[in-house]
Amino acid sequence: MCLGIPGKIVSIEAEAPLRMGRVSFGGTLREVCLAYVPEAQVDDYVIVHVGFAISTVDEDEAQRVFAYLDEIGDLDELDPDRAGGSE
Amino acid sequence: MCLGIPGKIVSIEAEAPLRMGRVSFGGTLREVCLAYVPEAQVDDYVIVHVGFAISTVDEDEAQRVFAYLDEIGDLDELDPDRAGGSE
Amino acid sequence: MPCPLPIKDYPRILLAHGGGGRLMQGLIDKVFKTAFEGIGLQSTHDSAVLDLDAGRLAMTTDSYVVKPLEFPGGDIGSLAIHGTVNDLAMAGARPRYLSVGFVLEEGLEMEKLWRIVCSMRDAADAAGVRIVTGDTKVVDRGKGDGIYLNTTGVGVVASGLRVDPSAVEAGDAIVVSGDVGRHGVAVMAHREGLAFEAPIESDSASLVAMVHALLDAGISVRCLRDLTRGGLATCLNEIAASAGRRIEIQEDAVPVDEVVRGACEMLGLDPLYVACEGRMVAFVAPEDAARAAEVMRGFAPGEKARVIGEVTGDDRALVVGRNAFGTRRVLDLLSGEQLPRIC
Amino acid sequence: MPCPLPIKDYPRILLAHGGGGRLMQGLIDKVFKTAFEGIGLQSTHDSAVLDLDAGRLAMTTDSYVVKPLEFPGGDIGSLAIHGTVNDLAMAGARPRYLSVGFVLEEGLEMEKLWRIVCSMRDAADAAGVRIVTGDTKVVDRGKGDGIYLNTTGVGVVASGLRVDPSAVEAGDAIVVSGDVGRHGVAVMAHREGLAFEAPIESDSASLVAMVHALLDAGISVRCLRDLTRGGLATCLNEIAASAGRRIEIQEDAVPVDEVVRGACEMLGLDPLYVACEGRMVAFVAPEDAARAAEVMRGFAPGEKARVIGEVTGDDRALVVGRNAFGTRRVLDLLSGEQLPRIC
Amino acid sequence: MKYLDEYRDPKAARTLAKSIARRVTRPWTIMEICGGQTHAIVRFGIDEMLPDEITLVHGPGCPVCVTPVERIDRALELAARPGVILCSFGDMLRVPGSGRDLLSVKAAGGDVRVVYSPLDAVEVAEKHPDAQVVFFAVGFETTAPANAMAVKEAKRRGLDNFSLLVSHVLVPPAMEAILAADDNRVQGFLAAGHVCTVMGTQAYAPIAARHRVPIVVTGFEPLDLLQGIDMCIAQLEEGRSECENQYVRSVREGGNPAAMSVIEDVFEVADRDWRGLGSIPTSGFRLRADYAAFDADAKFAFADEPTEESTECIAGEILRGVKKPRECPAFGKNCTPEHPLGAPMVSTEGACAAYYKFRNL
Amino acid sequence: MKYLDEYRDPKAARTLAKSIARRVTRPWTIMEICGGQTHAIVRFGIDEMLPDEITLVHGPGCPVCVTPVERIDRALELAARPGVILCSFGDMLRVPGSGRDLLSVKAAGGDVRVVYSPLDAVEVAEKHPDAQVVFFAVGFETTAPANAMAVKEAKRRGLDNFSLLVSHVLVPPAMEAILAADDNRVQGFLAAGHVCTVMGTQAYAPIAARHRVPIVVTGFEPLDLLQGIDMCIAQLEEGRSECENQYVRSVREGGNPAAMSVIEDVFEVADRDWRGLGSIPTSGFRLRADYAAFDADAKFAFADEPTEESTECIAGEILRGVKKPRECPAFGKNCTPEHPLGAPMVSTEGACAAYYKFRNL
Ligand code: SF4
Ligand code: SF4
Ligand SMILES: [Mg+2]
Ligand SMILES: [Mg+2]
Ligand SMILES: [Mg+2]
Ligand SMILES: [Mg+2]
Ligand SMILES: [Mg+2]
Ligand SMILES: [Mg+2]
Ligand SMILES: [Mg+2]
Ligand SMILES: [Mg+2]
Ligand SMILES: [Mg+2]
Ligand SMILES: [Mg+2]
Repeated sequence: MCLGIPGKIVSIEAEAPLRMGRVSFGGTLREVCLAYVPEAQVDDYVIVHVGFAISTVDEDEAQRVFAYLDEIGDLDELDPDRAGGSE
Repeated sequence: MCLGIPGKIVSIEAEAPLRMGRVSFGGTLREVCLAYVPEAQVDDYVIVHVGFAISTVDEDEAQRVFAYLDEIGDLDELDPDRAGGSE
Repeated sequence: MPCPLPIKDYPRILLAHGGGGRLMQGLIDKVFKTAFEGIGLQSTHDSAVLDLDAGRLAMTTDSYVVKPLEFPGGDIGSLAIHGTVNDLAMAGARPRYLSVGFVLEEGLEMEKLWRIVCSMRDAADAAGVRIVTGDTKVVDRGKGDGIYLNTTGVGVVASGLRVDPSAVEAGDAIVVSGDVGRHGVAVMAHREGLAFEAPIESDSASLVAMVHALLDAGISVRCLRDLTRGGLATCLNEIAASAGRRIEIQEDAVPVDEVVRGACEMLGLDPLYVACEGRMVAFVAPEDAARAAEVMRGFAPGEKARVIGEVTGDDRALVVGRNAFGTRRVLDLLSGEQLPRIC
Repeated sequence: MPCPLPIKDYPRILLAHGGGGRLMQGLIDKVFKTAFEGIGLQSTHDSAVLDLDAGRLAMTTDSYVVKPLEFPGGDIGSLAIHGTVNDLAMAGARPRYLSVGFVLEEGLEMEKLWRIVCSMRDAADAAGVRIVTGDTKVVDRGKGDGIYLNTTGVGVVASGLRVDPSAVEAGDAIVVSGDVGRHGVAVMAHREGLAFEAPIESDSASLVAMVHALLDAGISVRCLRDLTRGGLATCLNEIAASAGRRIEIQEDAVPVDEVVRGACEMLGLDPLYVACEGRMVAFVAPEDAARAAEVMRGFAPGEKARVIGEVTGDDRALVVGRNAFGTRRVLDLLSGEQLPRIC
Repeated sequence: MKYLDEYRDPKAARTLAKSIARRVTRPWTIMEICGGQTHAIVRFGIDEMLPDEITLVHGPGCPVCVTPVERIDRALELAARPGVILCSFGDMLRVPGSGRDLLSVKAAGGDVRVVYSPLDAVEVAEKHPDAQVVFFAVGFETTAPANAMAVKEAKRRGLDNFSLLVSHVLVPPAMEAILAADDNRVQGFLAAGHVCTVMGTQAYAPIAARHRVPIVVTGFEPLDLLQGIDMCIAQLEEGRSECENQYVRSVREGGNPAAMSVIEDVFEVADRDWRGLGSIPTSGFRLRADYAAFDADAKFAFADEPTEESTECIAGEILRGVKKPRECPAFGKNCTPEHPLGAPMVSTEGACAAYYKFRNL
Repeated sequence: MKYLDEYRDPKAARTLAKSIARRVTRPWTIMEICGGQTHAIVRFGIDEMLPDEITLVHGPGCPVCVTPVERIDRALELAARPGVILCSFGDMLRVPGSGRDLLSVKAAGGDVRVVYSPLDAVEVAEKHPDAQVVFFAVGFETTAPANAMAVKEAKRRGLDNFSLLVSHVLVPPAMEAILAADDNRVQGFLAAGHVCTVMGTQAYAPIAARHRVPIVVTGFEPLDLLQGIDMCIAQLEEGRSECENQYVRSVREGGNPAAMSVIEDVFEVADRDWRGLGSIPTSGFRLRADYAAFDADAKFAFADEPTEESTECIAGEILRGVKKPRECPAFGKNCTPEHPLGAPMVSTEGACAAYYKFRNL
């Protein structure tokens, strides 16, 4: 279920009665309902599912996987046995 | 105005509420309203205009032009001057 | 370049633009020919004859949009084969290869499609052509009418042979291969609002064998043309225009079936303008006229072949019908398709 | 003969029967090929190559039903020229002559028709082909979609040249001429219910000059195919099936424009299955791969040409995509057109 | 085909032509009223068989020609409306109103359907209960019984989505109008055989007497026309001005009583405009108040823009036989069958269209 | 594309795969809940990057797969009705009900339209006031805010011709059902990142604890999936069973409050049938009574013929990860993607469809 894709808000077209904006997906533009991301502003990235933004992408949290990778990078040095048994 | 063509009644399909029948025009068949020719029967010829029979062809009267032709045939013998001046 | 048709008159395509008459001629002449000037389409005849390094070929295309898809005496499949091999034959070519383009409407019954492709197969087989390439598109329901077909044909023209309106000469005799108007009446009988019954079959047929019999018999064939939209009168007008000659025919020499006549009288139509799909006219040297008709009568679609008229010395392009009363009328190009008259 | 498609499953034509996938393949194989067995249509490749007494010809046909009629980067007119000259070029032929069949919908704006035939003229001119014969039909309003076009093309094949899937050998390199999916996205942006904006132009283009540059450069070209419905993946599947070879491509080597990617991500589509109208793949001898890409890059529609894969020694017909992670997936034929996903 | 072929016999036609030639001693101008007669005259070249002394003038008896622009414009307006299906006889589709015709409206999306019979339009209404079906009820007396019956039938079937846009005209008042004009040149009439089949012949004797013109009720085949002309010339040469009946196989003196009673039930006489001739008092039919529910003019609101008609067109003079088409400055220039400016160029049997066709013969 | 490309980095992916390989000491079976995750796994070959010890099982999180035949049949019935426009997401069109699918109904004349968003269906309703527009509202928690807003928007616009055919299912009860089965083999879950974006993660900790399974809320890109698996394996190897969140850039613990409050306003929890899994208590949404006017089930009468489903199909066992597609006797014979017998062959990411595609690799 639930194809959700990050896109960048390029404009906010209406606040009321329904918050709507235009979102760019690598240049492809589509009208998207922004009612569920009241905090999102132009240039913010949102996750869009069936024409609705369901969240704003958190820029800091988006880096977390790379922090995790850095940790794992360290694991490269460790031997397989220890990797399995680390706690 | 008023394209009217003789056709032969091949069947009477309904008497009421509206008298309808099938008429053949040299083999081409069409439903025709017979309400205006209450006397017409199968095998009679009727004059049809926009899907309505407007008269039954009178077989005897249909020969009248040929009788007229016979008369005129006699005129053939007469000279042009007399033809113009006949009374 | 602005559109050369005065669009204030007809800013939109009318059905009449496809009716084989003046509006269609205007569309072809003013829009298509103007646009394609210099890159081709200078001939609007049955087939283009092409000079390749490799030899002389004839090429022709037609799309088929008949309704109903299956009708007494044929269907859109056999029609699409006959129409295109006939156009090749009209250039004196031996039809060799066909392409087929299907535009199918979503919702078409598969069984019907199957019957129709089988009918194409049989017709192609009988005409001795191979269907060498094809294409299929499907359009949304309501954006088509079951099946639209395009067949395009390629044939080989014997070297030295020239069968073309430009070969027509004063004195040439005109032979029609059979009775006219059957196809038009057979399909018109199914048109909504006209609903009548015509116990008659379409004339749809391949004329290939008959044409090559004429050529093989040594008949001096100047020009051939199959009768399609617009019927005999339209066809003669096109040739008169191309050849720059006045044509005269004896109207009561043109065979018309009784059922076709009946339908035409009823609707106020002129059978000389009603469509055929398996009839042609041959323009031949006057001394070959009787023999040409004789050869044609040896083939089923030519059974009723008759000499119907001749090309005159008058160079004002015009078609004139003489009747039994010794009077004449101009058989002009119509604006579009004939419409039933009340008057 | 009863209809060989199990009609209990699909008694009617679905849009998917025209979608370039399995259903369409089934229709062609089971209905058309079966019906036409013995009289032709044994090849479903871009063009049929014909042996005439007069020489070797290529012949191809396509009908065009694109919506909207005019789209960023082209229109149905230029598309119909490009599609058909490209199919000829894919057989190694020099396109020479085209036929055009118009099926016009009553109500079409004459001005639009004019723009489109002018666009055809320009495209034909640029591709060096002549439009030698044509046909016009008009269908009732609501029974068409503005314009349906058929173009059928004839070209000449140099003697001895064999450009065909059967010439494909293990080890052959596969070169794609540019980024994929532009045409599909450019027209999809106008589909009702999807309405999005894609600032991108269709890739519609003639590939004729590029193909002949490849041949003239002495590249050992085994097989060429333009990417149309079903995109790159479908095209490779067809060749894999015809050649009886497994094909492997490096997915991230296939150029895809950012806008196309964005539209595909949004709709859940795979760009490898999205339609192109001015892209091709060339199968060439491995030692010629880099040079082939180099030659292509000299032409506008080949600017982004890249080697994307190779033919394997495995004779199980299959297309496999390798990705940057070193893993593989099967790039199978789809059932019909891709539909937007929610999942 | 019986009752057609025998009336097309060439030998008999030549005999009749010879009779006419022998009778005639000086120039006569005869008008055939009916467009159907005109059609047959053109198709069979009847005029070519006549001596030079006789001039045939094509009369106003063609509904395609005489339906006024205002009626056409209303038909166009209705046809263009969403939810309306306009049914019509085929030959009305090419008739221009103010600037366009039904074919163009159809191409632009209007639902326009050709029917053979008004009853077919009733069927359309029954099949499309959600649409308003309007039948464009043009015609002369001959068509009135059919159109009247369509209304009665719609009523019987309880259809509330069927109506007529009526444009019905009558022959005798038009003849009176032609004869009353100062510049009239018509000296004898071939009256319309099918009109008389319906209405009988009684209306014509008073006209013949009052205006001292022979009137011969005539059929539509070559022998009918030639005999009718022969009878008319005989009267002219003999100084008679009677109403005679050539078309005896179809026309009875009292007409068709069943048809007349249905007309009487549904229609009433009204003033009407004629294209090219202008308004003529009591020259047409309208629906009676009882049938107002089936009257498109009452049922729909119309914008009724001012009508646009060519100022160049001299159709009135053409239709009355006063001028020939070649005398019109627009003939063959601005005005052709593809783009007619006026009534006589519209229908294939219109006087201008016929001349246009023959211009090169 | 930002936030996509960086999560598809091959070098980073290999690092994560190496980490997984180093952690793993024995066989583990992990189910990814979401069809979107399955799609990414198949597209990027994630499973090929994993050590043999790890078996990924494709879960039931695909609305295309689990919408019951009875719901499809109602959609088919509505779509076939004159006057009804059925709007749907594209991937529902190929899903067979009892014998046919929406594509076939469309071919037979039904008005079926693909929309990208439920709001597009509201637009269709506004444009076609004479038609009844039904939106086939399938989906999991992620789609519920969109479908709920469509109803509210239709109400705001005063549209009385718009309704939803609701087939909404919920993830946590399905996980419970899978874990409760005697033959369960699933030892860890990748929970559906977008479901949790809407609903938050609180529902999962109790499940993890009660059934002693690690649950990692995971995104949809290769790095997301590999990190999610790595986190899951870490828990398994370490004997932990917690709910962790990998997809932190989108998922907040409390979910999306604005979305949840609109869901709460429009929908209420109800029992639901799942294709292949049968009835699961409190596993879905239905419209609240306040919105009955927008509920197609209440608005229309249905014939509800008995549903027809293959008896050969072992979809239940496949969807729970108990059996492999090759163990199904119909696989690749009666059952292919062109003619699917059961849910897992329907969607491209269905387990059987994925196996079918890869059968020759
Ligand atoms: S030629 Fe045209 S403009 Fe002149 S009178 Fe005739 S219809 Fe009118
Ligand atoms: S292969 Fe088909 S029948 Fe078997 S379990 Fe999968 S979907 Fe069901
Ligand atoms: Mg021809
Ligand atoms: Mg042709
Ligand atoms: Mg032809
Ligand atoms: Mg093709
Ligand atoms: Mg191709
Ligand atoms: Mg092709
Ligand atoms: Mg092509
Ligand atoms: Mg043609
Ligand atoms: Mg009359
Ligand atoms: Mg999800």
